[in-house]
Amino acid sequence: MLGEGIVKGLAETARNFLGSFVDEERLTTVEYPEERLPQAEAARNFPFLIYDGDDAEKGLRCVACQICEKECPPRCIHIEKSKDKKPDYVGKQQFYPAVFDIDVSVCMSCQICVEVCPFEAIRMDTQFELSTDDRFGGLLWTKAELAKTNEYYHSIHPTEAGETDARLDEEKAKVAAKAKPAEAEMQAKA
Amino acid sequence: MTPLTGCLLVSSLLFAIGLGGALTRRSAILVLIGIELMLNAANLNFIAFWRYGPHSEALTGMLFVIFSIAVAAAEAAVGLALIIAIYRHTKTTDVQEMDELRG
Amino acid sequence: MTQAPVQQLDQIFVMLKHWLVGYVPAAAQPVVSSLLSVVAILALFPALFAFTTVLERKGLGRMQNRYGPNRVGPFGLLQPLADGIKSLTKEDVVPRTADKAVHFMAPLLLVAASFLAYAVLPVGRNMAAVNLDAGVLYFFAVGAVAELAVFMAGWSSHNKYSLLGAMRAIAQMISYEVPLILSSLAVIMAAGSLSTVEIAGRQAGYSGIWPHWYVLTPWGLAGFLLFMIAATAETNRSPFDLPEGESEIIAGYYTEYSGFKFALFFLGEYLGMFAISGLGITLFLGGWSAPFSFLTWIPSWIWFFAKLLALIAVFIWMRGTLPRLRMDQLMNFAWKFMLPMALLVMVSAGVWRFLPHGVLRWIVCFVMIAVPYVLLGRGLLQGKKIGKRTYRFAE
Amino acid sequence: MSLSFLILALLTLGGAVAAMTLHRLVHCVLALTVALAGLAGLYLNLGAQFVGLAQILVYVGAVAILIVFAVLLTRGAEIASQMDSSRQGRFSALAGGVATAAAVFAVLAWVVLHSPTLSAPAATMTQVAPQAAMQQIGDALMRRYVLPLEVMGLMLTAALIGAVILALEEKPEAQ
Repeated sequence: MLGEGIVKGLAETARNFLGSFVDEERLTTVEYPEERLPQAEAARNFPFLIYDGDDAEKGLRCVACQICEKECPPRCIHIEKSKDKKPDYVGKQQFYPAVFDIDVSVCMSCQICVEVCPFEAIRMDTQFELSTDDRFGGLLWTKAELAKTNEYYHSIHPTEAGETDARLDEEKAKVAAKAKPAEAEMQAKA
Repeated sequence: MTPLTGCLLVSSLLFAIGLGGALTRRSAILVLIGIELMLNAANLNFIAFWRYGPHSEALTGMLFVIFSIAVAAAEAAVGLALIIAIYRHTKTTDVQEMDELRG
Repeated sequence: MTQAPVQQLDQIFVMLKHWLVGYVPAAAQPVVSSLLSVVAILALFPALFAFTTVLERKGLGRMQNRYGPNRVGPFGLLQPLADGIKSLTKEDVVPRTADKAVHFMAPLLLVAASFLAYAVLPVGRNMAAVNLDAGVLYFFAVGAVAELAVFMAGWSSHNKYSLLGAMRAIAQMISYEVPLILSSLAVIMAAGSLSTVEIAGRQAGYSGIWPHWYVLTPWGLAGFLLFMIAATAETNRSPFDLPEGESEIIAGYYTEYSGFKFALFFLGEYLGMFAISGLGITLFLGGWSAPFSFLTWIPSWIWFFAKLLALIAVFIWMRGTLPRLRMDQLMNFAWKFMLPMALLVMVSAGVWRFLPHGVLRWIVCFVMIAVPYVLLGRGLLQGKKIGKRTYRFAE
Repeated sequence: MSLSFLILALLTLGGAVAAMTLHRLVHCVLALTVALAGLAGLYLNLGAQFVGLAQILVYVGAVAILIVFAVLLTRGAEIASQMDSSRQGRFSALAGGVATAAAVFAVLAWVVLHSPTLSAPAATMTQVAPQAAMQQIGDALMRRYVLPLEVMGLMLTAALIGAVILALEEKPEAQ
């Protein structure tokens, strides 16, 4: 009969309306600033730089190879290589970035910089509440703002950080293994 | 000037405006608007005479206006339908262009 | 003894007005008296509008299993204030090619016409601003001006979506005005008067505990439903919101309006909804009279506004439930269903009037409406227009 | 001649003049609406409540909208002034039309001002507004004028059908 569907629909909405008062489970809204949903582990937003140890300047893994700068599709990364060198995580002398800027207003969160980085130095952050009233300076992040500890990396992406650390340890072990026979030879020669 | 004279003067001026418009404007729709104005001028006369004349309890003037409004509505509907039908053929509403029957 | 204070409470606003008018010289009294009524209308109904916007957003939210606005003030009740400040401080953009004067006048005309309609609504016993002899006619005449305002808005914006919206709005309003007026004509016939005050007064009696509302007759119920459907279309409310269908033509005739003019359109639309609900209450739901004879001690104006809020809730409920119609469905529904049913309701009201009291006239009137309804509904559903939907895909 | 009458008369006449002289057709229609609304005000001022409201309902609500629709459906002829200036002899036609209208007005005004009945002392005229309750109008329509009413209904039906058939799109298969 004409109008049957309308009555059914009205009953459905009425049930939803009344149900939302009786059954709090129905309300799917998470009232954001007070409560928040847990983020997925693979969540990503903008890149940051990892450093080992306590000193951001000394422990920065980045060697200013500028691959990410070249690969970045929107070209939001700006790197200036240092004149001098400092030892990296395996003790080899490397350049380091004197300037490392990311313009997050341009960044499109594509994660290509992370994928191309051979030194596991750049990773994606999960921080998303980044609003600022300064749309030029406030969104241009310098090296100091970008540098974050490895522990922080572990706290936001535990699985991925674990894998990265395992890889780094492996490399370190390889270097050490290479160094050992050399040392032994040296000793033998001596 | 009595109120009745005032009404009648307004009405005749309205009639003259409608007539002048209907004669000078060349859009068929504007001609129709002019005709509507003339019709309404006549209606005003009826109401004025009903108001100030004798035998107002018979409501003759008022009922005439009621019928006249109904006729005007029908006239507008048919007139505009005619204009649209003509426009569909000639792509114009200029009354001067509608001269197909001129020998 | 208890009767007196109850009556005083019922007439409290009337007495207040008399008391205030008593302070001005006799020559100015009619002017002051009508000014007071106007001020009351101008203050009350926009406030109701503000309240309704929150109510609507919260109600719709609950129907969709979410909260709705709850941040500004307690329970989000100050939301309209925030909205008002927002729309007042926004830039007023007028398109360069717009017809400036008409563009400016359209929202004003719409709001003015919507306000004028309240003059004849009796919001309580002895509480109509004017008791016009042709009150219902006045109401519809003023409503007709709103159509023109909508056209002016759509045409002057010089925007294809605005014009489309205006054309749709006018076509829809004209089509649905026919069943709207025809269904109220049944009540006018039954009451024997065009005066809203008189019609409300006619329904104030009681048989046993039941009131003499016209909605409590078979033709009255059908007429009321037809009236409310037509009223929904007349005020461009969902599911008849084609003139402003966001997903199709942006905002229809007020696409090119911003800032406070946009708010005025919003105000006009809601005022129109309240006014036509008020007329529906006056015509079918007994105006200010109580639904049961033992509830008459509650002041009449409380009853009117309770009914008004209930009808607004129904409007919100429908908006939360029904999807928008297609243009051809809209027109088919108006001319192939609403119009014949409205005519039948009129005939049925006449039959009701001349049959003797008793079960017989209930049965006759009910059959007169129910049978054509079922047949008409079946015919419409079997037709290809509202049939089961078939999908065609590009090969 | 009260102030309200003067204002309404000016509104009506101003609207009428604007309707007949403006360039854009839609403006003409809006001006016509003003004139018709002013006329409705005059009816109300003269005490004809039902007619005044019916005037608004029918003219503003229906006829004006109908004309607007016709204007929009014949959009090729949007600017009326272009049409008026496209031909020679326009001035003489304009002058002729205005002269005819002025002559008609002169005659009518002369008649109005010199009619012996109208210039009779005001005492013979009804000074109290006559009562026209809705009940009376309804009675008159249903008793004395029932035949015209029926004819009117028939005519409106005929006009409805006629307008629909006239404006109906002609189907190519029909040929």
